Amino acid sequence: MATKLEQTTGTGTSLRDDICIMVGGQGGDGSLTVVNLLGRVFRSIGLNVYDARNVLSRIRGGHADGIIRASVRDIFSTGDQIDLLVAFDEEAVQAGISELASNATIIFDSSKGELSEKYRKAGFTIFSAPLGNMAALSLRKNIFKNTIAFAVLGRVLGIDDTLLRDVLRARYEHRGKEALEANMKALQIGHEFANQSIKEGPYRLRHGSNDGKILATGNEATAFGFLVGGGRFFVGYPITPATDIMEWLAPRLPKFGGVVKQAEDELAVINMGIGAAYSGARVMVATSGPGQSLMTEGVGHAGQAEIPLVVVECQRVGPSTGEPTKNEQSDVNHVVYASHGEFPRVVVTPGNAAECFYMTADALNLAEKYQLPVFILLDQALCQNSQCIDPFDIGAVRVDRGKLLTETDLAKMETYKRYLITENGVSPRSIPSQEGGQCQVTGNEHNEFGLVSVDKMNRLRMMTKRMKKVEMARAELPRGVNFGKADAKFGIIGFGSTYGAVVESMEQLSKRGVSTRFHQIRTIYPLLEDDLNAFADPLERIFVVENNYQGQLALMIRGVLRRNERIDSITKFDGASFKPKEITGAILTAAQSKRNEV
Amino acid sequence: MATKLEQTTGTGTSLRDDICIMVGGQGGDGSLTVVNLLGRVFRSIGLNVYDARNVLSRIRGGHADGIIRASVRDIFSTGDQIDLLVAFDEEAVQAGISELASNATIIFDSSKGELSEKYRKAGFTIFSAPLGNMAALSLRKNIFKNTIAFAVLGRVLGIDDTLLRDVLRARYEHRGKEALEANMKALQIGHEFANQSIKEGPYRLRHGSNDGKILATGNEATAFGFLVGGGRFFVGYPITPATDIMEWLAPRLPKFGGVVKQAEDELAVINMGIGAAYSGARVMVATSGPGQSLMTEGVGHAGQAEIPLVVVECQRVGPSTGEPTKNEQSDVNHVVYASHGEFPRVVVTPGNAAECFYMTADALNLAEKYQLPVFILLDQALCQNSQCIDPFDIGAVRVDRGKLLTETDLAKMETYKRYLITENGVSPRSIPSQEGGQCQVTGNEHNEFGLVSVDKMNRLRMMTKRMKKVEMARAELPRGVNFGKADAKFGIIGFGSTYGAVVESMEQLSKRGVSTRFHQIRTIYPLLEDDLNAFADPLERIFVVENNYQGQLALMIRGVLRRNERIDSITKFDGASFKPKEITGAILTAAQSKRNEV
Amino acid sequence: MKCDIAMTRVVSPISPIWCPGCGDFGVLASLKKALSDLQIRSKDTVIVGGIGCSGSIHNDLECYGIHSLHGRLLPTAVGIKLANPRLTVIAAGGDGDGYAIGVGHFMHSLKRNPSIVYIVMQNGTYGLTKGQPSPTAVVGYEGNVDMPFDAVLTALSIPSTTFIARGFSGNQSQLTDLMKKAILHANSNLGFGFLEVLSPCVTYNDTYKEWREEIYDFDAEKGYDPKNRVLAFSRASELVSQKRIATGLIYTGTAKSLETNSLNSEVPMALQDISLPANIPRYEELLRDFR
Amino acid sequence: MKCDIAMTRVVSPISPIWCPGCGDFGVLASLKKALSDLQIRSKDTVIVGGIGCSGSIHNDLECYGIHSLHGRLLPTAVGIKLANPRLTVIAAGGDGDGYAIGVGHFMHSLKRNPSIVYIVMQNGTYGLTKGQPSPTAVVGYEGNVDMPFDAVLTALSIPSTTFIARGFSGNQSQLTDLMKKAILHANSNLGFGFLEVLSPCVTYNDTYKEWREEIYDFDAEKGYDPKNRVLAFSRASELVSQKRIATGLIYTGTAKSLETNSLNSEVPMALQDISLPANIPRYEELLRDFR
Ligand SMILES: Cc1ncc(C[n+]2csc(CCOP(=O)(O)OP(=O)(O)O)c2C)c(N)n1
Ligand SMILES: Cc1ncc(C[n+]2csc(CCOP(=O)(O)OP(=O)(O)O)c2C)c(N)n1
Ligand code: SF4
Ligand code: SF4
Ligand SMILES: [Mg+2]
Ligand SMILES: [Mg+2]
Repeated sequence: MATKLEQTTGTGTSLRDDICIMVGGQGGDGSLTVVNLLGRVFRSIGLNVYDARNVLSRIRGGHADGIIRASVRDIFSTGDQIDLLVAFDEEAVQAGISELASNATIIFDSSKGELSEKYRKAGFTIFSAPLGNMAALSLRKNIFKNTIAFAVLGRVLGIDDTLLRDVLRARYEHRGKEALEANMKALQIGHEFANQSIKEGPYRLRHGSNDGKILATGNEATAFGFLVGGGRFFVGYPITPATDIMEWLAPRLPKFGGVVKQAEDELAVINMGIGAAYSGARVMVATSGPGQSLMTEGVGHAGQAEIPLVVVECQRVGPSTGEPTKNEQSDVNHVVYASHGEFPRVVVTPGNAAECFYMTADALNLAEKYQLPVFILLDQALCQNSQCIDPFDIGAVRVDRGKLLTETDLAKMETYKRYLITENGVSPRSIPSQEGGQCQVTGNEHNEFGLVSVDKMNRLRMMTKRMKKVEMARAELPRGVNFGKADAKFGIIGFGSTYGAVVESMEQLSKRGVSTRFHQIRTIYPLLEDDLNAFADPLERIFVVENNYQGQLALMIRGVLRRNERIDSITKFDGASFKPKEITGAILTAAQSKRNEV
Repeated sequence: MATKLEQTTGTGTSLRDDICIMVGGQGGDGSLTVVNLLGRVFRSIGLNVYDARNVLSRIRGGHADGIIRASVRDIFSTGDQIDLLVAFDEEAVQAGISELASNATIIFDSSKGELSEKYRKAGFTIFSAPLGNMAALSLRKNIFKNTIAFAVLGRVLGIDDTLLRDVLRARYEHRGKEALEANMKALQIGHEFANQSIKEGPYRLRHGSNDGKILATGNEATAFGFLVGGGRFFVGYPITPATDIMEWLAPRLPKFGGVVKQAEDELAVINMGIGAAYSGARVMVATSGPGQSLMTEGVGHAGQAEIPLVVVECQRVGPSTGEPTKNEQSDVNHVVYASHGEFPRVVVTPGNAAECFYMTADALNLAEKYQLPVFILLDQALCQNSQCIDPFDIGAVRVDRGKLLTETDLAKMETYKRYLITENGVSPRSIPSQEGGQCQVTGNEHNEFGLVSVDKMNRLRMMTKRMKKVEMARAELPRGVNFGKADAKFGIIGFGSTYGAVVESMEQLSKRGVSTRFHQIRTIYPLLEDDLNAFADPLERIFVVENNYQGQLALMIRGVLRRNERIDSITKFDGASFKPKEITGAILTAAQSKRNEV
Repeated sequence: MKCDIAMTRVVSPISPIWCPGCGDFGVLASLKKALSDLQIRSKDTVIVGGIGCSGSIHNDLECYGIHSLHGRLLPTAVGIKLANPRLTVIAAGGDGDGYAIGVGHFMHSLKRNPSIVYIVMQNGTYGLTKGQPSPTAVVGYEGNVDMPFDAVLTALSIPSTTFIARGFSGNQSQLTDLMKKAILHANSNLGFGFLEVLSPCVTYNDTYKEWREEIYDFDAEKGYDPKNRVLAFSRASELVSQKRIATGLIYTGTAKSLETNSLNSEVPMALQDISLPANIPRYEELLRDFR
Repeated sequence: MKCDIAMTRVVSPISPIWCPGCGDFGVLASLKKALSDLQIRSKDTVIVGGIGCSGSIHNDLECYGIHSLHGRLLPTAVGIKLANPRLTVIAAGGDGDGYAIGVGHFMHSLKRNPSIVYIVMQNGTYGLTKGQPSPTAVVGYEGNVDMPFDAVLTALSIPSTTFIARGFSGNQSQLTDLMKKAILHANSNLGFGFLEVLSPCVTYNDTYKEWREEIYDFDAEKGYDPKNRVLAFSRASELVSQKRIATGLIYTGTAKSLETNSLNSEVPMALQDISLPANIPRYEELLRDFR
């Protein structure tokens, strides 16, 4: 067994203010741990990071990798290419090869043999060593190869050894002495080997100044936003990529007098949620596509019975069980249109972790003020990729419970009508235990008292009352954010995690002489038509960017935009997020060809 | 107790070739029985009939009425007004009063007192008698009042006594001697009383020549179409207004080697359906909105796993439990868009019972040829209202099972791939028990063998393959039917039960000098854009008529029609079907006002 | 239920939608009496109805009433109770609602032991949809081929059940008594008070006569020990095989309630101060997790 | 499973996705052996998988395999069987799949007694979603507060159950034997062969050691009579209260199978001639109903 670190094609050191690293192997090889450690290292030197995972829907085995990008600038995508690949097997190289930069560096675990010739492209710098064997030999466990790799990575990136040690210690400190010591030893082994071969690492990283930033995934931010927004009752059923929300809340919510329940299925989830919301708690449920499908009847019930409820839908690749761990935005139609009959609903779409926090807190207000279900539509990339953002401004959050009555209010009333017809469609709400607020609540059509009614006039008034609430809410729904040049002729519309890639693509386009303007939609239902038209009116062409097959948002926008022949769709539905260059390419191509009528 | 038949305001006899009668009282009063008997009478004299029910979601008590219209012409609506009202109580008069013709006749059961002055409008002819009391007195059961009323009705309509007797006998013959005799006696009592007061009835009916026609509801026709189309496995869960389909099939399907199963819920329904279809049977399930909501995950699964399945959705007033017995068309969005992710589906919309028959049989072919879920979207009025149509042409039905392999086919293959990528997206299908057809079927993304795969290229190819099937199917999807003048400037678009009212409205408009053209949509997803544009291109204005709040079809059409500013929405969402005059009125008003941009 | 506030001020309960003679009238009457005897305040009572004839019972009481979806009354009720455990929460629905479409939630409620009462109006049929067989339908009823579900046996099979009883709409005094016991059980935070009521559907499945004959009343048996789960199972099974039906308080035992297990706050969630200022310092602490 | 046709011609089963040491390997091995010993042809065998680690087992056999939705494997399997009762239909999934989201279908399958086999790989956890408590989780596991569900007890509570057994992935010979019995039961049209397998999740809930100690094997008890439902219940209950687990063939009885009850045609629906000409005269007869 050879245990030397082999280097091919050295290239000298390059100073980077932006770098993207992929760490891959079999599920269980610990690739994601390396990514996590790197994240801590990069943040310690003031860089922003953004990471993404590419795992299978299985627990061990099968290819799995993590990608982490670090930059002196704000970043919300993994960028266009991978600069540095750590591969614990050849499959990982195969998985990454198409995305490697032409001058990429590969750290290859040669325990099962050297890297095939076909992957050794000119321009690559390859460090090859039997990392797994080294770990097995010195530490008796193959798994420590990931810490060895981490050590090597440090040298390749020109990171100070002390920093690596600190970071490693911080991670393993609480996991028992044995684990800590073994890992520290692995680090040392890695460093020793690196000493033999790497004189000067191929990279140096420019340090940044991001010390104040925090690191959060969309799921964590959503969970925290819920708590700060006064959410106290969370009920869920495990499903990727939504489970993290439940798991973040589980140890924390009870400390605030709240509860996290795991129900027997999503039918129970939504109906328990309805019960708790009716009872007066602030409630959120979270799921992904398959669970959302099971909640279909329930959300209509909440709409009809006028129950305030927040539903987080963490999209993944569909339909059916689809690809549980992959990214897609194909449930737009489903949350906008699902459930029989017509009822008021709101669907908001944060684009990064910061927005997840604020918009979740606010979704609770919207739900209570308008007494309707509010969907927060996320996507796997937004849910699970960590990103650096400014610390959440807790003081900026507001708790507004809308027309929630007190017993004093009720005492003043002659008669209490739960579904009183009012100007803006919202009826003052009592909750059980309040004297004088006794009433009936039902998903059948009902009169103002909540008693079942099929009277035609009543039906007309009740439908109008309920549907009106969406119109009334419009003014305070999260408005789209505009980016880019006011005089641009090309527009981009998108939502959710595509935000990061779009913003970078705009820079690329600008360098190619194409100036663009971007409208990041944050309320996808109802579409804020005035804002959209105001954005779109001056534009010659509009590209709707979304991670799905049909161009679901594009089709919705076609229904509300003036001169909708200007609209083009840019879609991607292979389970991966957009790369900035893909959007750039699509727009450049379209810009060159003549306007095509979609 | 006065038992005389009082008549107020006689008006002389009018000869009718079209009449509409309402019979109302409390649930359990037997109003619907009278309607049913009248239907038999009318059909015996060669008239077409169309009936509708207006009942509560409860078994006994509460107002309930039936409406039956008879005409020498083809009719598919109850028309604009009620000519003759049989009221077993004053509530029934209240329920009917707004729809009564100015010269209407009322037969009033005065057992609980005379009809209030406020309902005695000038122009009305009122026959008043204590029908219930008479029945109780002579036959010991109040319920026989309905047969007494039937007798009086006969006289009012100038129907031959023998015919009434024959019809009554036909109905009660098989229900035991006692029931028959009591009813015959009630008939006689009715006639005797009528003899005292009605010299000449206010109406005479022109006889028609509809002897060859049959009488069917949309549900019955759908059920029969399923059977004739080779359907053998039906599974359902009771729900109004879909249950009739299960109940029609229950005694009949087993005679053809089939089975009707009542499952524990709609989740079981759709998944049992999927299992049976996968196994090789021709399968249909039927439900209404709430059940459809529960089937949401399942239909996506059928789409992704490529299982041929027919799903009947009998719409009622939504959302949630809504108004179970009332008419609405508000699940368009739901069947078109529901379920997470994107998968191929087809949604067809018959407009009358004849189309229900043929289109259901054909839906089975479409499902098998393209291996996808096909929805048949009905509405309560179409489902449950009886209508006279030409006998089903059984010989015209075709059974085409598409690319269903035989063992011989399989024996010739080198390798069998369940999800083989083919030109038109359809992969030859094996069924269990076939040697050589062993394969994996799954709702996860999969490769051609049906093995789970998250390969990006594979994903692109599989999505494209599946979605392509809808495009391939287009050419043979049920095309819209055009009615009216080719040179009209006003167009109407509608689907389902609105068909009847639209056709009558066109005549009314034509009399008012407005000529129109009607496109009855029969495939609502995918919209057959070419047909729609061909229909719409010459038109100045287009009115989309639908029984819902949002104008769901109108919004879909806006997405595909050229010059979509021509589109207006005519909606109704009070639980009742359109009356022809309502459509006429809306179009006339719109025609007078300036074009409004929707 | 004799209401503690003027009834018309809140809402005039409509008269029941049931057919004359329907067993559900008896259930309503007993429930009213039980609530009134126990002096439970209407403002603190929530009736959760299912979908079915039976599932309209909440309309006829002057408490807080919520009509849930078909089969979903139990999760709805559990949500209500968790958010405010001070409430008296009574879920009441049909056997189709509870044992067909809702049986999954029934099983999990038995398991979780929430301190609510669950009344199932068992009539062997789907009344509201016009007489199809429900899971309790006997073999032969409307083409039913499956052996009937016996909820008492199944409830006994769940180790954490704490209160299992069966009443008969035709026996008001026993029924009222069982309801009171069930309510007291739940309101003492002892867990799930499951009470099946034989409540004949006179229109589609009039079983008054048969049931009167088939009933075997454990309450009337001297020395019957409702604390012995295995015995209860064996006795009830035996009755099933004799085509008889066990009634009375069949089993009562102890297990921690869902509320005891899940809640740790004095103030019910529904009534807590969730405003921002009160909590800022503690939220700020959590921000550290993101550093 | 030794296949009766050349395996590569059809599809190369992928290698299992399970973690090394997962109990499910043992289940797969037993199933292969049982099918092979019974010489059941792969073309006539359908494996219906659930969603979960366990629910991928169909991929590793060369039969017809269908991956149903989470919790829906039983209705799927029942549909398959009704359409073609000649098939050997084996539903196999996890305990989350079967006892949480799917428990309603489990109850109704127990009740209907379809002639299929149902294998539940019980590991007290949701493996695939990373270790949350499943309904069989013990109190304290990952914050679980509910007492575990015991499917054997519940199956015994349904009067029409006909085959109830529990095996252990760590006891291959018994497990294979139980599988064969369950398959023979179903394939003889006797009804539902329910077999729970203790199949440890070595990653999130490694219970090999505990289970080996807790198991009480009825197969090994001389004179145990699996025909006595009440006895089985009382013995199994007793074990539960001693924190032990009953294994072996726990109960077998007789009740009509779903197929016997529902099907009346010699030729399975899936294989019937549904072409028009064959049936026109009989369809025409039905037209009369519309006159
Ligand atoms: C999802 C769904 N499926 C079906 C129905 C139709 N439905 C209304 S009530 C009912 C059954 C009622 O039976 P049960 O619960 O026994 O109540 P009962 O009328 O006998 O009191 C059904 C199937 C529905 N409302 N929702
Ligand atoms: C409707 C729906 N909800 C949630 C999920 C996510 N999910 C996948 S597997 C699983 C649980 C698996 O547990 P179990 O059935 O015990 O199988 P195991 O992995 O333990 O073998 C869940 C909740 C899903 N696929 N579908
Ligand atoms: S149909 Fe049956 S259950 Fe419904 S109200 Fe009438 S008697 Fe009661
Ligand atoms: S996570 Fe558990 S159940 Fe899943 S494969 Fe690994 S050991 Fe088996
Ligand atoms: Mg019932
Ligand atoms: Mg499990």
